[in-house]
Amino acid sequence: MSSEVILEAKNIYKSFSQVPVLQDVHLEVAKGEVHALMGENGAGKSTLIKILTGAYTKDQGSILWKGQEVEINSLKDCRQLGVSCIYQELSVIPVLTVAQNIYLGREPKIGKTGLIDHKRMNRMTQALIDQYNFPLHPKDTVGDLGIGLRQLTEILKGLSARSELLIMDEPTASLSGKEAEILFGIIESLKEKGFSVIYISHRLEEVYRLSDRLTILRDGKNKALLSRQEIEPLKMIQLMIGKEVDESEGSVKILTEKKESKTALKVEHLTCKGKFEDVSFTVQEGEIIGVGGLIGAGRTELVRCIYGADKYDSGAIYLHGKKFVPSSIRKSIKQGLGFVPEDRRGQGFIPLLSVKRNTALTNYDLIAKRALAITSKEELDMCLKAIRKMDIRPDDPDKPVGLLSGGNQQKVVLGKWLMRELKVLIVDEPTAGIDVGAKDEIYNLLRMLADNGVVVILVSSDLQELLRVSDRILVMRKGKIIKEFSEGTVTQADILEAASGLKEVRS
Amino acid sequence: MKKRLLVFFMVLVIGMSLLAGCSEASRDEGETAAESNESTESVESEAKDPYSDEVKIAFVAHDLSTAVTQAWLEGIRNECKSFDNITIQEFNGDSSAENQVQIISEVINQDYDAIIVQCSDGGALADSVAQAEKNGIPVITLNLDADTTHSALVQMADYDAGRLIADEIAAEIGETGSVVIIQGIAGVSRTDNLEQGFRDTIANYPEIEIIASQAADFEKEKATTVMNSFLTQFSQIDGVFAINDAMAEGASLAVQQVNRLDEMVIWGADGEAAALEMIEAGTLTGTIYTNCWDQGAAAAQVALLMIGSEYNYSVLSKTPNIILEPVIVTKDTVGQIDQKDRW
Amino acid sequence: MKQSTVRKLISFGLLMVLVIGFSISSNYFLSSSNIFAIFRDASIVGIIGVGLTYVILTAGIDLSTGSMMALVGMVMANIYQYTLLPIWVMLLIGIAAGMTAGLFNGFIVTRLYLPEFIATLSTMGIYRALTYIIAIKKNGLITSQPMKTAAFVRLSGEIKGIYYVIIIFIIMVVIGQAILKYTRFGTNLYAVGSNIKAARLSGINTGRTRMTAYVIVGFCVAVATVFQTARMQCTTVLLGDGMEFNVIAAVVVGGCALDGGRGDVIGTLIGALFMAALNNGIYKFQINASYQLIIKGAIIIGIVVFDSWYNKKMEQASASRRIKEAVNEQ
Amino acid sequence: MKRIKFERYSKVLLLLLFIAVLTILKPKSFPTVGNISNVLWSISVIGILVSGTVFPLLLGGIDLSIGSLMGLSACITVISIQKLNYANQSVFLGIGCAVIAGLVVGGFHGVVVTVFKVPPFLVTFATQSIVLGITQVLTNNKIISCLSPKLFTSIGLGRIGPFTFPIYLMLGIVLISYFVLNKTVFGRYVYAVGGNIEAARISGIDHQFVTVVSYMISGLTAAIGGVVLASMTQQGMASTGSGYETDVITAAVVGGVSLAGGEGKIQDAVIGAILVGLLNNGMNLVGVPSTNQGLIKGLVIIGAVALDVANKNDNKIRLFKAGKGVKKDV
Repeated sequence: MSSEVILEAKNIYKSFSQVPVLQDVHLEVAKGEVHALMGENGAGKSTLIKILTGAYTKDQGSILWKGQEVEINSLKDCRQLGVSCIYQELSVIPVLTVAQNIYLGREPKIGKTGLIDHKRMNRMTQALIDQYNFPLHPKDTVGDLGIGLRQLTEILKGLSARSELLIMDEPTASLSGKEAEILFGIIESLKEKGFSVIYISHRLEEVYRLSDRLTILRDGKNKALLSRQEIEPLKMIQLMIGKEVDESEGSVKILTEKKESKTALKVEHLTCKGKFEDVSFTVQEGEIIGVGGLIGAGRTELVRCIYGADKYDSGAIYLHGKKFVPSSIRKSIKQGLGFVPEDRRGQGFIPLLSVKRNTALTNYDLIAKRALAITSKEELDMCLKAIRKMDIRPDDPDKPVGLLSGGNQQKVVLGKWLMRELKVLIVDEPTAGIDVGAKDEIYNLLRMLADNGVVVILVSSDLQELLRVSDRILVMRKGKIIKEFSEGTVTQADILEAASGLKEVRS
Repeated sequence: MKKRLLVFFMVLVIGMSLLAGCSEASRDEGETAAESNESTESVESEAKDPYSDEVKIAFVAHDLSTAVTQAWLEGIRNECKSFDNITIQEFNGDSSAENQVQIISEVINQDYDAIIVQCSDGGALADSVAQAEKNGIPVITLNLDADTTHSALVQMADYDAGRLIADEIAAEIGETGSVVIIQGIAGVSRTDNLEQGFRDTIANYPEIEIIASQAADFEKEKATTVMNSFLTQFSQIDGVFAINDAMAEGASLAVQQVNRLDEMVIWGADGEAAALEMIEAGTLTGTIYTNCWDQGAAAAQVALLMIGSEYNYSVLSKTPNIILEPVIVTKDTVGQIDQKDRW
Repeated sequence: MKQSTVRKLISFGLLMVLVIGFSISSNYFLSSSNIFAIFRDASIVGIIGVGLTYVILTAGIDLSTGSMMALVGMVMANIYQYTLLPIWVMLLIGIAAGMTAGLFNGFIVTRLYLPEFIATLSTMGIYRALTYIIAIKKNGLITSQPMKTAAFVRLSGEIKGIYYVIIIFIIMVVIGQAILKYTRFGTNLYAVGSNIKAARLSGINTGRTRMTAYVIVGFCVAVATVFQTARMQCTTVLLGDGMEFNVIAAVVVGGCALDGGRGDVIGTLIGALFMAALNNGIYKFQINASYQLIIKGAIIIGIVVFDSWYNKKMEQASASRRIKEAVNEQ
Repeated sequence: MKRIKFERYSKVLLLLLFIAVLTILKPKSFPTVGNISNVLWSISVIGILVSGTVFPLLLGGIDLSIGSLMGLSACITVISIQKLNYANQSVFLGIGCAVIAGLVVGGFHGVVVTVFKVPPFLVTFATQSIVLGITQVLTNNKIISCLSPKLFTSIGLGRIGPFTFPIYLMLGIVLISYFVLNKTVFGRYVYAVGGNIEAARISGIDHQFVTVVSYMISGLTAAIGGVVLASMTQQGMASTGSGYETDVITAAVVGGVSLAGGEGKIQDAVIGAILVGLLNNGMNLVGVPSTNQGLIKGLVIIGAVALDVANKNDNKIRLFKAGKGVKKDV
């Protein structure tokens, strides 16, 4: 591996509203290496990337490109340098063909005329495709392709722009295994061709397989820089999690089988083709059950089906012994289910509406009405109650939720469920992108609910969170429950191993 | 890239201008297309017998939904209903000249035997009408003329009607005071003439002043709004002249709103049933009545005559003009108009 | 087969059904003269449609085309009336006027961030009013302005029954389609309409793209006006009244999606012909004019409903493909 | 925060400013009870309509069909009165039928929009001409004048105190609409669905039901407006109320209702209606010929909306990092 350094980020500092997210972070990528970037959610990975691609501006520090210092203030800048980023939310244009997407904005022309030379463009694309042997065809309309191929199109776009550094943020998150395989092959071939890749992923086995070096961030600080030889799964896990495997701070937990209280929720052979398969589990009253796994393991899909937001193909759900068919969300809510969605901004709340309106949204059946008119006092009281319970700041009931901080937005989303008699509360990544303070409050809240006999289903990619909050932990992988931790000692490492299928890699 | 586009367009433009002929064009009406049509040898249509052969007559209205056009249509139908060899087809111009142009070329295509048309715009339809005549289809215009010689124009009195109304109003308000006009859609020749006639005559009464005029597009509702604003603008209005009855009715409504009916006289024109009713009720002062059924019938008769005769418009030097006699209608005389003559 | 192609074939099929249906029921319909008449009627709407296609591709809309016609017409009329400039200069100025009007629309939409609908709704009123203001008046009364010079009127002429306007229409369709498929600008239109954020990420100047689209509409309207007025040998203040809706209808029937990114000029050509044939046929059938409105409306609803259904089907298809993949490997 | 405050009152300020200007310009004729009652009378119909059409607008939809729907209801009413030779009870029957018609058409819109996922613009755009056609067939294109019974004519012309009846009717309907939007669960749901349909769905709101009902409400008010208009003009014709849709939507948008949905207040919309009404009235008073009024009107609208947009923009961007809301170009 040549030692020529292509990109170097030195002493990067960044903080949002006095909350430091990056402190003195270093990143160094050599030519022709795949450099993995790891860390738990909120470790500052994506912030770092956003700085490298010019989406954010760094507070301090310097970025060196092939030795000389550069300022990256926009995507254009970073493209001109030869850095291209493959986004999680794809930035290809569905109605255009692969070729058109790749050469968008720099189409080859016929001689002096302004006319696009489609033949040549397709040929050039074909050449690229052959060069990196992607399973693409220049004339395909991107809209008809699966996510995987769309992503490849985007990668190809990056390559065609003579990028020397590709940044891939969780590229396999939404890929099927086959697609992922293809991607790995491609990354390896790129490596041989001397391209550098910054590879961000939770999936240990991928990192294990692909990366030459590995930078681990934790709480916005560099934790370690491992070379290929040093990359050793358990070590990685420990570094990421931060603690040696000791008894402290919920990096480890002794789960004890709850003494037989009655089963509240029972799920049998629930299947939704292509998303999850034959999922069965039971939860007891007052139990917090954690669902771990990597992104795309089918956790969100599962809970959405249980809540009734999506339809499942086969299987059955029993609520307190009675068969429960989540035919409509309204019905589920009546039955005492609550749901805090993963995509808070997109599905959690209505940005333009006030805290009051948002908290009341699901609860108008509880608010007394006088001749159809909502008694605004009760509505207000409900909101104030929520604000008190959740300690929402600022405590202004009329403030549009869109203007609150992430943490307080989530508090509003949660708060509305506290206003009613819950049997089951499903929370999906409840603390993603939320400051520590708010996290704790939310954890306590979940516990409090559980103590009042509510079943809490917690879907989370944050291992610490899982361990700390849940009484029992299910781990999903590729749409199946592959492990259940119900008693005895369990460490974050155990969960991560199970989730990432590390054992398979090892064996 | 934008520039290059512009180049494309310019090429196009040049292309068209070539078609147009880049020569300095003389603008005198001497060698204009419409007229040159006339001078060309026209197709001789071998005369049909309108009372036995299959005959199709097209009625192209400016806006089919007005009382007047409906009355005309009925008039035409009644005139022809005794002959079952004649079919009448109405077309709606939706108050747009373009539509009428399209319709007429359509009608020519289907070789109808005669066209009765109320031209939304004389200039706009000149060519179409000429084309029709050239193809041996006699064209009879109703009220709204076309700027080219054709078989006949059957119209209500316009200029003279304007004069009559002016004199009436002058008499009623004692030859002194202020008058407002509610206009129709600008650019419609007949109503323009009507207004012209009115203005010219009022000019003879130095004491009478036309203090304002606003367009209400022949619509009752609009007229109400316009009248409202007049009423608030001017403390003193003695006479209102609305170019058609619909607008007169609207104006009257507005005046009733503020109970100033006794202050002023309100005149319309056309004489549709509703207006006559209002005159009887005293909410409208007067109008010029023309029997639109007769007018329609007249048009139909001329059409049949032209179909039957072997000569055509090319022998005409100017369009023969059939003017229906205007009848002044006021509260006293309204009774004379028989119920069955009310359209 | 590509979705857009399928969609086009369908609208073309509808057109054929119409044609066959009418030609069976009316012996005039297939007469060459009538075919040309249909094309002629389609041309004006179609020429404007070419431009509007661009705007709708960017997920915009333009309601001001009708009034724009009147304005352009009246500008030319003034030149005709008060100057002795050669006709082709008059045409150029008319076209310039049209493009300026388009530019104004574009400005409001892309610089003042007004919603397209409301923006062009206001300019619709503005242009009409301007027309009245600059209209030529004889003793205070607006009159229609004849433009009878042979040089100008010749534009409404024909060679062997094929009117010039048809030829221009075809030329513009060809060029319009070429711009869509063979220029960067064309590609950008699709990009902007289909995913404006991605377009921006790819460094496309979305503002300028949308602006240009509006200018092109202006240009097309101007061209259409030239031929419309040449045919009528005059212009009126009411010119193009309600035209905007016919054009939108034609474009939509031609398969453009109002949410942008789908459709092209060929589709619009078909759409325009479809509408013209419909009118023409309805005249033949001597159906009461009122039913025309009903039929047209029904057809539009039918087509848009079909569109959304068809698109959903397409998405489901690709989704199920992915699911199969996923299932296979499990 | 200050901005938002200003936003809340900007409409009222604008209104006051307007009144001030007119009073200064026309101290004698403008600030008179007669004139005020005139202004209110002429805006009463728009007021009635906007208080219903605001529902689809808040959903991010639009309803272009209200104009022709007014025509339909007007004609239905007048016809049934005529059929039952002007008896009093016939009025109730007529209004009943009209209202039903309105609800049916509205319901149709709702269903097509929410079930088939068709852009509301197109659906209502199509039904606009369908309804117009039906009305023309119904009346076979005649104007049906209807000068009695008193019960009917007094709907539009009757006076209570200084003002005519429609004003009170308008106030009543506005109040009801205000009540529904701000006091009832349904109102809450409308805002929720308009603001973020997915979140609304997750919260167990039946967005399809909300949509359908909203469009029905819009149809309902259109029907009522039609009846009022019929009684004002003492006649029914197919073209009654044509073009009202633009006035109404304009009023709403000027009143700060966002076409993207989710925000806007009925009271502001009504203020918008009053602004438009005053604008017309003012131009008449100052003596701007009606043909030229479009210019000023258009410019004022553009100005008002542009200000509004600019005002909201920075909030908006904070609100939707997701990208919904005002299109912003680079």
